[in-house]
Amino acid sequence: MPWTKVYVDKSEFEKAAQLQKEGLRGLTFREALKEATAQMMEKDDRVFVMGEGVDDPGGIFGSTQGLHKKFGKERVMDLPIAENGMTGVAIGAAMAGMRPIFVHMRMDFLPMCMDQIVNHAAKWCYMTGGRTNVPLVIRSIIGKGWGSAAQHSQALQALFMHIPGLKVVMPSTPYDVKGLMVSSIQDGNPVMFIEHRWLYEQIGHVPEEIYTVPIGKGIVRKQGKDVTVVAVSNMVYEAMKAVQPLEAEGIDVEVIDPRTIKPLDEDLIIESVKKTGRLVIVDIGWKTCGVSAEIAAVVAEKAFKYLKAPVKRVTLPDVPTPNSPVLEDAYYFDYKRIVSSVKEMFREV
Amino acid sequence: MPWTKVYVDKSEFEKAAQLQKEGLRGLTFREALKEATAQMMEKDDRVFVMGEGVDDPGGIFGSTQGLHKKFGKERVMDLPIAENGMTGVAIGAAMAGMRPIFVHMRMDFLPMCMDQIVNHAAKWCYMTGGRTNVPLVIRSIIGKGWGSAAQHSQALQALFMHIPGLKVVMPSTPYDVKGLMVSSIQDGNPVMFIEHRWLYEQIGHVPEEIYTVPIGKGIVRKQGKDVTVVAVSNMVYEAMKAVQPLEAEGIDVEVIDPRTIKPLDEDLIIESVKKTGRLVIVDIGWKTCGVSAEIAAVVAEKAFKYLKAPVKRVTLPDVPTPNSPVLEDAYYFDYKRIVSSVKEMFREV
Amino acid sequence: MVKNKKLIKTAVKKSVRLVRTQADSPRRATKKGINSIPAKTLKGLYETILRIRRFEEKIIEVYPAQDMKTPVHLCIGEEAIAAAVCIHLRKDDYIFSTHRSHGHSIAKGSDMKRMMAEFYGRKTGCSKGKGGSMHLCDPENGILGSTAIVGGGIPIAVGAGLASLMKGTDTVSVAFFGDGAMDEGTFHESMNFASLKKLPVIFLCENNFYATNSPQSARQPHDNIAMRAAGYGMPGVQVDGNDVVAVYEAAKEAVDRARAGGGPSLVECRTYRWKGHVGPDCDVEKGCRPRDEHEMWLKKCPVERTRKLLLENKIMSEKEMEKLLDNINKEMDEAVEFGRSSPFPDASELFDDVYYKG
Amino acid sequence: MVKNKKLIKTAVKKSVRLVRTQADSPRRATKKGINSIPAKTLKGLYETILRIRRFEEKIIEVYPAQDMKTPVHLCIGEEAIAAAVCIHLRKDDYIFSTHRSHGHSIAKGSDMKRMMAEFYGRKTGCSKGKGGSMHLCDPENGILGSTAIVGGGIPIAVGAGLASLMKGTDTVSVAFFGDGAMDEGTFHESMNFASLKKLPVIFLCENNFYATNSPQSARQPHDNIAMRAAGYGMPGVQVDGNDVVAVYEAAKEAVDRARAGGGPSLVECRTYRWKGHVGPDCDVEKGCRPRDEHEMWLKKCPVERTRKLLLENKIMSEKEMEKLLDNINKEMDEAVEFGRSSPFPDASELFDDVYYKG
Ligand SMILES: Cc1ncc(C[n+]2csc(CCOP(=O)(O)OP(=O)(O)O)c2C)c(N)n1
Ligand SMILES: Cc1ncc(C[n+]2csc(CCOP(=O)(O)OP(=O)(O)O)c2C)c(N)n1
Ligand SMILES: [Mg+2]
Ligand SMILES: [Mg+2]
Repeated sequence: MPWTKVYVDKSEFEKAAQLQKEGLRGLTFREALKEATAQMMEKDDRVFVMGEGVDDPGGIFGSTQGLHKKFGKERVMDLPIAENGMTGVAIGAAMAGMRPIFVHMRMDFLPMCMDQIVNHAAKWCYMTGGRTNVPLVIRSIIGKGWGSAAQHSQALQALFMHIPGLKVVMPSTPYDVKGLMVSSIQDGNPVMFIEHRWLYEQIGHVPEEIYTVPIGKGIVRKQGKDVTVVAVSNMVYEAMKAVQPLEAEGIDVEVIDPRTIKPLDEDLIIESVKKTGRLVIVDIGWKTCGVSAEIAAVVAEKAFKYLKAPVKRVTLPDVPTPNSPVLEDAYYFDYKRIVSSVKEMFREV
Repeated sequence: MPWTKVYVDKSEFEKAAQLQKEGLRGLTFREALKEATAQMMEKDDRVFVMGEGVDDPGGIFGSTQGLHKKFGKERVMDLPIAENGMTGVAIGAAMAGMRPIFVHMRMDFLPMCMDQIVNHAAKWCYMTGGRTNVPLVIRSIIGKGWGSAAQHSQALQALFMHIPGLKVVMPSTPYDVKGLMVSSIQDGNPVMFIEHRWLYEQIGHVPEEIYTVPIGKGIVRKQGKDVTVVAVSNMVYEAMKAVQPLEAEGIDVEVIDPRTIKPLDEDLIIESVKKTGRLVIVDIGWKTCGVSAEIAAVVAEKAFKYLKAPVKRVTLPDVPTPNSPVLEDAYYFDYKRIVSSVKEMFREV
Repeated sequence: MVKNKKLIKTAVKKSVRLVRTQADSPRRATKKGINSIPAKTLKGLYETILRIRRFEEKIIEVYPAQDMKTPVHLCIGEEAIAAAVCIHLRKDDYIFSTHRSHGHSIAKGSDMKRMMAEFYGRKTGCSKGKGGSMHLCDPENGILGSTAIVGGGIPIAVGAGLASLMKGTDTVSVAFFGDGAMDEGTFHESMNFASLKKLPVIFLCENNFYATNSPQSARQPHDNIAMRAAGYGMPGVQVDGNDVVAVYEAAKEAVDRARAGGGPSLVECRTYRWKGHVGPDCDVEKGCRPRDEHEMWLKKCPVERTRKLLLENKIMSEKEMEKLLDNINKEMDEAVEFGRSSPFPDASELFDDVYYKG
Repeated sequence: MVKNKKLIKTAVKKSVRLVRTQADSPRRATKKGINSIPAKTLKGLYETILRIRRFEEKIIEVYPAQDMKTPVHLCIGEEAIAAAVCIHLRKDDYIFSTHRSHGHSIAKGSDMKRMMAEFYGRKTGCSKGKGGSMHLCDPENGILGSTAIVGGGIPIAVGAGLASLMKGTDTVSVAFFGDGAMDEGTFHESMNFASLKKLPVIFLCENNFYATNSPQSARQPHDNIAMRAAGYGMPGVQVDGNDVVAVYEAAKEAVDRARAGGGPSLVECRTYRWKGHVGPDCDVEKGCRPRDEHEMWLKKCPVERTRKLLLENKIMSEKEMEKLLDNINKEMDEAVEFGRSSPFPDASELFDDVYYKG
């Protein structure tokens, strides 16, 4: 089905253009995100966008570009640089009947508003015995490269995954980003909506109408029988790129994209491991207590007897992001690391 | 050796008093903590205590009580309620040559200063290529019970364990709390020093002189051959209480107290699992992406072939803390849950 | 050495003078105040003040039984503020409160039975037993919840004000907070944003001069909170918080302005907490506060002052007051009875309400 | 309807008036200013301003080669402030800066070679290639580091001030920050604490009226930052940031006061950023800012103004200035050469410095 398809590179892009002729609609991740936002704003008066620079000519890397012209600056609202207070404002507005989408250019700024996210948004429904709720979407973007360094490159999804009451989604395809944005706006709970900057150019099939992708449901991007690779966000593409080199080695990879990391689609992962007996987890964040730790733990608890080899985590090292290109090269990784990790796993046994 | 000893209850307390006659020195956790602070302040001009209410007659549950009389209010400094800003102040003071100990009555207030901890304290040494450092101890206390509810009971250690550049210690005994406090002050890095309120009355042997307990080294509290139970903070006591009931079932438990969760003493845990083949992790925080996830993942990666059974996590459920005593009872757990979890593990295989 | 010393000195002096002036003379009720308030309103104010007082005293009475397992932050000594602010509010106006929220909830019209049930951790509690004393709510009554994170509720109140504006309603939003909360950055961020957008928000600071046991002087360079407003281009006013008419007038101005689209205000009400920071005891014995300071404030009891005012102005008779007290006492007994006899939630409910299910 | 309308109105008007007055007339240099500053100092100021300008221009020149892989936030148009503030500082005084820190580092005396090497990600960089352009440091020179989290450095500067006080030294600490940083709660918390403890801190706000592309008017209810000081009981002064003598005088007052134990000050320097928020381009074309506004500020060029001032007052001759420029240009070439030819760190160094090893 076209909406489960991952287009890895340029040539796939061209194939997609071809598909367009066949009645499919090619849109970039960025466009899909903006379309979801615009369509929901049209449909529902309560939806509005807030964030530093959302009405900037750049429009949050294009994802909100021009929306203020269509909906006015009251509904596409530039903000003071005051993340904690403004998150409180978003929470209050949400509880009082609005449906804010709060956008952060970089995920690194979220520690500024941890208190409002962790102590307020996440707990409010519970603390009031379910009598109130906080329908709030918090978008944040993960950056990478060009010496952005320690304070402008972080992927902090694990911090939010740890907190009960939050939902955390990390879409990887244009189809999913639209559907998950619609679901997130409609969800009624605080949803951390995390986008990797390097996904923005990805192209894929995106229906024009409003549709949803369910929060909490992962998807098998490629079926395989030898090893399960669970990859999040932009790592889905790297995992897909690892498929062929591994096939060449006789290893048939199953690629799973959880799409949502909280709630996590444990069943999908466990079913896959039952079949393959092997698990590699690929995350764009740090290792210790990261997303990969949780997935490893779930499998060690619930699918232990199917495991034929040690679980493997392919993640960033536990080091702040360096500036120098040489150190960045050592810090980040791509599909090649996935290939070598999987191969290693088969060598070891 | 007396300093590895865990005194679980009253009768042990009395035994301790007995020990005192034998030349050992019984001190509560609270007293040991205060003694370490006072001795370091005496020894080193640069050390000072800051925090809301540190000079209060209550003195942070007694742990700083009266220190302001001895050292003056400049060195035992009450603060505005401004966690993020005051953490920045502590960082600046630390870099400029002081050695602050910042005390928080409840760990729940740390999300307020996540930015300064995560984006500044943790990264500063790295960002300056090691040319500066932040010798800062951040104490925080985990509470529990009496309807303290969602915002006054959290155990957020996993959030900090995830962040490179921080060290995270969770002492359980009077001996360790003194030795680890001394080490933390001397360490030269930002150290998250996490204390469970329910440990304060625990008694144990505490030498009078200044001594250190190394950061990053765990300890075997009780040797055993059938199953490894890794327990943190006050859960060490619950694990110790589980020893006998399990022995009665013919299960010989090894209890490990990591004392430091970042850096984690992986070797100690792995060596134990190699011997026992079984692992139960007991944490006082939430499960998902928690301390228990990391420990499970480490073992699933590095000691997989020694594992005879699925790993088990005994933690709080992924739910905000409720108020009602009935719900608190369902939320919290004690040694009985450890006993039943271990027994289950043996039944399953 | 310093060239423009004069200029700077003047600046310093000016700001200091400003502090002094305002600190020494918090606004009291205007002369005609009492006369311009309808008798019914005055009676209502007294009734609310008394109800809050008795509610808190009831807690003191029952707390030693140790079956009310929730930390209680009593507002005895501060009751006039809640009463005189909330009387200007409609059911659909919002208030956001703190750890010390009993008085605000009562004044806004919350059901005391459900409050007590909440304190007793019962299923019938206003937060179904999940929140406890620090997380009261009453959504139908404009109380969307309370937070015990100092300063945490201020921006949330501003957000509700923003929602009013966006929805085009004329509801207003009141952020109750203490002098301690003014230390927090959220105060600044909230004031700035509310002023920027001219939101219908009242920043209502109950300055009781302490945060836990930290005196204001250990946390702030001066004790004048109202004067902080000027920096934000916002009106600020300081009143004697134990003078119900003064609070009534200041709150009326602020609420009316907000409702009419005139934007936010900061109202500082100077008052004093009689009991300990948390729990039913008085902490003067522990050396937390000077005894004479405490005694001075006991003399400014808002219940007594309001009572005297009403008697002197013949708004209510002693007899009416006695009857009122009787009724209120009955309410309290009923509330406690309801709370104590209500069923506990089922343990399985632990897992409900983590997420809203729509 | 509203009873004390008058009182409130006055309050509003007062605060508004305060804004207007101060906003319309930022302090300029005093008449005698230029005469009371030694010629050598004036020369030094010009030299620093020019050095900063040429440093930034050098980056613009080399950036297209794409081997300087770090985001650069240029301060062209704002150079007078860094120069006129840092000239009052000793080597052991602290400054804390932001993402836009090149000028401050140069003015404080940092080695431009090591700065450039840092930008090029080399081992010889001031942060060993780990920090990049946003995290410059020079500990021996009072620069303990820079942070690119808006508002993040302000409390850290206050902490260094606290350390001075506790250690009994007379060093002062300067927090450089932008108008955007004033939005953050850390500004409030820092101002409050510094005033409370009378710390030797200078809050030096470079108000360039934009945060990224958000105009101040989209973030703050008025544009007067200096007047925020009064609420904290702190002197606040607003100066024309492109007038080097005005900044010199205001900074001198503030530094002298801090060093003498007189406590903190807020100094607002009004200025303008010529280039885009980040990178070597000018973003006027993109519609980020009105063209005429940009052009108006180009006319206020701090380099040109200072140059004219020195020529008119015969402090320096054209010839001397030319020679100075030559020398500075040589410095720049050397710095780039040093940066470009220095060795990269070894990949294994990735793991160093996560923790300080003592
Ligand atoms: C962020 C945060 N820090 C610290 C605390 C602990 N605390 C609870 S109440 C309180 C004092 C609050 O003082 P104030 O705002 O003046 O209210 P009052 O209790 O005087 O009514 C403190 C410090 C908290 N709840 N939240
Ligand atoms: C906490 C935080 N929020 C947002 C950003 C993104 N950001 C980087 S610079 C900047 C603008 C800062 O404006 P200002 O303080 O006026 O400094 P200027 O760039 O004008 O010199 C913003 C919003 C950030 N770095 N940190
Ligand atoms: Mg108070
Ligand atoms: Mg700016």
